[in-house]
Amino acid sequence: MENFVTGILINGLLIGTLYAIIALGYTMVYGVLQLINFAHSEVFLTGGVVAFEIFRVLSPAPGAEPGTGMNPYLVFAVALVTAIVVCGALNIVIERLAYRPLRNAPKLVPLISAIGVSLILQDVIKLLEGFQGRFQLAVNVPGAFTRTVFTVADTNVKGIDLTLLIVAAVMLFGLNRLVNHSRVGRAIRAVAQDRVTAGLMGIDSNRMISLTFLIGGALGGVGGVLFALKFPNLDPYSGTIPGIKAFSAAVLGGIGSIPGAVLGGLVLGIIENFLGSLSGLVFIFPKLAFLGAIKAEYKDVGAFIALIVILIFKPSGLLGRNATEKV
Amino acid sequence: MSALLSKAAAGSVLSVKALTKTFGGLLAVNAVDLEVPRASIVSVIGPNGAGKTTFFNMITGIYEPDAGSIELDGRDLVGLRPDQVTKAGIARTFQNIRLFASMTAEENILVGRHPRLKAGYVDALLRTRKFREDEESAHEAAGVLLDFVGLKRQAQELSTSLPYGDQRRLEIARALATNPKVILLDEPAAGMNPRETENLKALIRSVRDELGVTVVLIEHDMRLVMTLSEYITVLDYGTKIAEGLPHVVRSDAKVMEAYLGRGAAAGEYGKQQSGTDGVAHV
Amino acid sequence: MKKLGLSTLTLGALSLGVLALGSANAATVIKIASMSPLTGSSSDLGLQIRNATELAIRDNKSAFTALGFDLQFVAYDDQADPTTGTANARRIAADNSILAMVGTLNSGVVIPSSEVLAPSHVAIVSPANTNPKVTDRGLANMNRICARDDSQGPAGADYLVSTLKAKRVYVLNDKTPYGQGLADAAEAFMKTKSATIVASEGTEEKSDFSSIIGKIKASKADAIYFGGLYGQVGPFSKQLREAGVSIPVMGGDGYDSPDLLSLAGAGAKDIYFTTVAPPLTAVPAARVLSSRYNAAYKKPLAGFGIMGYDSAKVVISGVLSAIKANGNKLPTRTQVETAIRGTKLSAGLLTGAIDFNSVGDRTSAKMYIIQVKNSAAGKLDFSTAGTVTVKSSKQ
Amino acid sequence: MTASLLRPKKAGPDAPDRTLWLVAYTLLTGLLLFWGSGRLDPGTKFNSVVLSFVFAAFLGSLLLAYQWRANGAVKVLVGVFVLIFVVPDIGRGNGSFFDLAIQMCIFAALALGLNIVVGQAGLLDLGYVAFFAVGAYLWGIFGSGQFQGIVKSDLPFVPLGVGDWLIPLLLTLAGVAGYLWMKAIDRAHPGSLKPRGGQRAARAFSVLLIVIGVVGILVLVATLINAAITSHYNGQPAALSALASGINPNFFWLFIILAVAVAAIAGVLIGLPVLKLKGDYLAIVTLGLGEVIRVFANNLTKYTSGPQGISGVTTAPVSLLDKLAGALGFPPEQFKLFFLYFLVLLVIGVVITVNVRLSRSNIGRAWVAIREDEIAAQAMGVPLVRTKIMAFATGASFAGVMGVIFAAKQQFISPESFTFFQSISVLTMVILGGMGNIAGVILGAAVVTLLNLSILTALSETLQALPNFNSNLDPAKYNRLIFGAILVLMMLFRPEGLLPSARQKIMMHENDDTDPALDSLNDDGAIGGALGTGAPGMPDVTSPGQATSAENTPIDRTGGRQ
Repeated sequence: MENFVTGILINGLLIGTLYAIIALGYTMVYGVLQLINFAHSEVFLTGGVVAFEIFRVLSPAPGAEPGTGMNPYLVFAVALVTAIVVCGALNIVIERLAYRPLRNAPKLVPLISAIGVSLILQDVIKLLEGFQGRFQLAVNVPGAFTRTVFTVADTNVKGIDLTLLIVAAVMLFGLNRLVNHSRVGRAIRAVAQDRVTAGLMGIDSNRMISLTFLIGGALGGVGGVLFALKFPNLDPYSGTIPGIKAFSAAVLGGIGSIPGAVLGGLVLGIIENFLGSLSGLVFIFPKLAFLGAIKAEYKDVGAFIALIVILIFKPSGLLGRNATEKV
Repeated sequence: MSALLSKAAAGSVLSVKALTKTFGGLLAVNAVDLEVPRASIVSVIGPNGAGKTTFFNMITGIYEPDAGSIELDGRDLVGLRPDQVTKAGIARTFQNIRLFASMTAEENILVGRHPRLKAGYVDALLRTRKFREDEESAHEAAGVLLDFVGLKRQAQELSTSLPYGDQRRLEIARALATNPKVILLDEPAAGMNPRETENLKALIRSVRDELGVTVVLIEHDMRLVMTLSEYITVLDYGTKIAEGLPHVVRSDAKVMEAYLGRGAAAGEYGKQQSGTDGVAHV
Repeated sequence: MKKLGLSTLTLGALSLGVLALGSANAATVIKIASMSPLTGSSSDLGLQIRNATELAIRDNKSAFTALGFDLQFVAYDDQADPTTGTANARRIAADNSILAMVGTLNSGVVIPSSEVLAPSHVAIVSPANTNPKVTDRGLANMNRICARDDSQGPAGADYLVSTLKAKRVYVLNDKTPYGQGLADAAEAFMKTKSATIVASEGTEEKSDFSSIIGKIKASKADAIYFGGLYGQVGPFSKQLREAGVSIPVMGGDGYDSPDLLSLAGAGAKDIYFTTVAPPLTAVPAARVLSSRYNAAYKKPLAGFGIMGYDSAKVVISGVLSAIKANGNKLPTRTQVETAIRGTKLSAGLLTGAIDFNSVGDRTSAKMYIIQVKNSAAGKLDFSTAGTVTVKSSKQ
Repeated sequence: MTASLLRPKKAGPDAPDRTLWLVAYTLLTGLLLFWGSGRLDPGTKFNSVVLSFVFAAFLGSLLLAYQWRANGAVKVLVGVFVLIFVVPDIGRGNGSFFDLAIQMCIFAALALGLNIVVGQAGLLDLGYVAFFAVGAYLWGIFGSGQFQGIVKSDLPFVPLGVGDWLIPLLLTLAGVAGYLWMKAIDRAHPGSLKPRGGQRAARAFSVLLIVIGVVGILVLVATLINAAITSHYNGQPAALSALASGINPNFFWLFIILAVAVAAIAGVLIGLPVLKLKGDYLAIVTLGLGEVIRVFANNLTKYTSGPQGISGVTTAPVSLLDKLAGALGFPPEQFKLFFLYFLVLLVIGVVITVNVRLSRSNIGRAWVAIREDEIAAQAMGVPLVRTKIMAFATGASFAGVMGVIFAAKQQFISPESFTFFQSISVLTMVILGGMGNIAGVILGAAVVTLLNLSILTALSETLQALPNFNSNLDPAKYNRLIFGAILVLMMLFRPEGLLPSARQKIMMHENDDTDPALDSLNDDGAIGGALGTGAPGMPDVTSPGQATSAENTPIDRTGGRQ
């Protein structure tokens, strides 16, 4: 029985961390522009595709004997840096072209534009990979990441899992330092609070918003690399589902709050894994046969229903503050 | 003074008792009472941040008070939604104008008629007689109200294209469209030039005289307040520091201190500007 | 006035431009269409069918020019969506030069589309629609060369239970008509045998299978039947093996693609699947086709490509025999439809002899049981673990 | 010319009378269409791309009839000529135009429904296709052999055990008790004495009881209906076998009305819990609910036979109309298309009338008011939740009716038709056409359907005929790219849509003049999102959740003359 429960917790924690990293990208952009950046799911996927290309080129082919080719951690570092640069730049370009001109339009307009950008990026990725004859991308993950480092109650914890947690911790610490304890962070928070007054205080809000998109894109890129290594199968359309789940996590935690995004991601990850494994209890406690009905196909639905229930009883999310209401 | 109070209480259309509201630690409104006699014009004044708008928002149901009661003709309104409060008979305007931008002046007023229209969803679908009569009466009422506030010609113009003064008057007309017993005006004279303020004064008087609607006014323009109001209540830091007839309130020490600060209350400024047009040349 | 003049002007230009395009060319045109998803997440499989059909048509163009016909190919994208499928079917019915069609991938698309094409007798040969309902309706224009769910499922299940001696089977499906149809048929068959079904559930998950793997471990199953496609089963097997579960995974022709090996990596070991398409190693002609396909489309040939190629060959031979029967003149669609239904073809086909029964199912098909294991070169590859001859129930 | 055609102003009184030009345009394009589709002389046929454009241009005459100032009778004549005579005749020759015309009407009705929710009431619903699915499955189940399958699986009839109806009854009673308890708590705490601590928890618990009660009622009703049906067919093999192809097809007409009610109820049930949320939150939650319904359709195999879908869906027998179609030379297989085409035209007419009447009533004004500024609307006596529910239910009922017709047309329905991408394409139609404007939304639906089902397919057909054409460049493979590009470009350059309503144009360009960096006071960018556009000069309503919440001290404007 304890194997079963630890399995749920560990896997829930890992997928939850991934959702949290992606959710940070949504929360940063939402905090500044009050915009659901639908395109973020494709920016995150671009990070994954970058990782696929880097590992395909630099790291040794699967068949080659061990020890040849670059050190896997070096390749991983190269992939991270490339993803941060590519996705950060992509996010800035998206903001510059598709969101900035619509800054003053009614809220619905930039939202629709974001949906449009996400559809465009899906097919652009398909076009780029299609020309090289690829649709289903199998990421060439080096052994160092797939090797089981240790086993906790029958659940193998692999190299990528540890890297995932370390990178997430480092990023969270860095983000916290940047946003809460630095001049730039204060400027971003000022623009998030009140763009007009921030402008009056001499803050160039356009530059701050671009910077936020850079950070959001970088977070998405890193999330994409880690996702690609943990689940090494991508296709041009596989960004949508994790994207929607990550945004639900951000909303669950309280949109606009960074710790909220992390908490929301972890909670969603564990809820999802719990619902997905629930019917497994039948094998341990045959008496609970009725649980067999809650099959795996209801896993994603369960996560959505959890989001809706929480939003109804605590509309600003777990850690979010009730926003102000000037009348 | 208290005699006036008790007589008014008997005939008061709106009586607010011990209304309190706190935001976190901040005590925004502290157990304020207000008696509004029927068909009267009363004002609630006080320096910025005194809690006037919060007080208004509690009466109109936008915020729920922490304590106290609000009775309109004996019916307690606390806990009602803003649209139920409007239906009960209290209409309001806003500190910053909140007209419906993409609607014409007439349409704005027609929205005000919404709580008074009987025709429902099915009536609109089938265009029943009840629906047609409703629409006719609504358009008629809109016409009357537009004429009342002198905007007859601009009926089909978009509300955003009207000059500032007209927009204010349109907002008042829209509030009147809900057939209120009491109308709450939140700084209607803000940003108005002297000529517009004079027109506004005439309009507010005719609202009370011709339509018999009780007016409760929040305003900083002391000349307007002093000449219009029959009764004034002064709030400072959420508590009522004075109330009474205009000339009584004007010379009240606590009021001057609230507006002009301690020195003024001691009479330094009082002497040079004790002109007839009121105390607070803030 | 200026505005009006302009609009009439452009319309005039439009109509003049039309004349150039619309002129009839010398040889009468015969078109063969293909319909499969070219967009969306299953476009990889849809393209296999489209490209293989194009290749087959290119190979047989000379046979038609000899008889004075210009054989052309036109591909339609149904976006795996029934509405688009029926709209395309109407366009095909309206274009009289199209005599027959190869397609589709999704049963949900072919059922309504075939009903639209039935009155105009446009024959369809399907490489991949395995849902029994497709031919049970008894349409004259609906044929298929792939095995039905209720024959492919039991074939795989029988191998799992009798050869691999599975006792506790965990059944999974991918919630698509293909995957669920196959899994249900296999499950029904296994229930009649001695195996117990420990659980049967569907999942649309494509990346994190940890919760299902946890259940499989808890259920102590000794075999898995997963009705689904390689894009999902590959990562599933990879994570399954990495979690220390080495029990066999059995499925249908949806696994048949080199991508299964790349996606599953080391986890591909002991994956079995049933397919009508021969493994490249077994049939030399298949290797030749695979190299030509790779050259033309820079993509490896997968099982659906082989099925698409054979479906196109059946359509082409049907049209040719209809032409001959009609004295080398352009045959009507009905003649092509009856010719295709009456196909008796064995030469030049990769999936063995093909002939159809009264409702368009393949009377008998040789199914290969493919196993993924270490080949001589030490690399995991497909190898034939057995063959089963599957007969269709109706005659 | 194209610029003027693309931005046709609703012709003002001074615009020239263009009756003659309208007739000339219609006849010219009609002639081209006849000639192009081989109706004149079967030999020459236009290339399919040109033919699609000619067909679009011909339908354009309807748009011009609407926009141009011309003699009223001529306008109606053009409408009748195009819709009643030419399109069916062209359809007889080439079935694909008939199917296209029907599909355009179906999507137009869906767009009109979504337009009420998004365009008029300003509630961004990303799960709208769920109501389309409700209508489609409603007729799909009863209009096909599926219903017989369900009844058979329930037979032999086991009279309801006490537990079967007692438990849901108890739940319902618990719900009622919860409601009374909640009311008691409210009465005990009039007005300002808000329930604290224990009482507050008790009130939350009573709300939970109410939710359980609602579930109880639904289960109770379902069990009773199920029992009634099963007992009716228990031991009547004749009646059961009659169900082979579904209930008596004449019920089709009843089910169109029923679909309105069922979809409206679904709209209310989905709307109630989520309507307190604002803009972006509402978008995500409705997206989630749309997916929930698709997954249920995919998994309740006993009723919807899951991914296998339901085939053999019948439609109402209309022997009279079939005889007419036969007389007009229609081949028998097109009789159903002929009937559905005129049915769809009729339903579109009803939908447009309902739409116009509602928008010209106090309900329509209330919708626009809550889209503009919820706080002001509520202050004017407009009940927020009830008005929004009406918008949701109206939009849902349009989709429900069209779902029934879609099931009859396709004769086969499966969850694949009701994906998130479908909701997005209906949204694209509303945005492209012109949010809030009935004629604009119909134009948007026509353009998107033509583009997706006709022009793009024709383009890819023609391109493939070209020698050595690289299949990677085939446009049909990138319709998402094209959809996405339409959305972005429209939002950047013409957010009010192709055919904007005057109201929408103002809202979209309210503060175009200000530099995006230092935008106007209109948007103070406080945390939390809202869809409210806010009247000019007014801080945006920003609460993501409850309307009333903690107030931070407002920046009081220093009043009076300084």
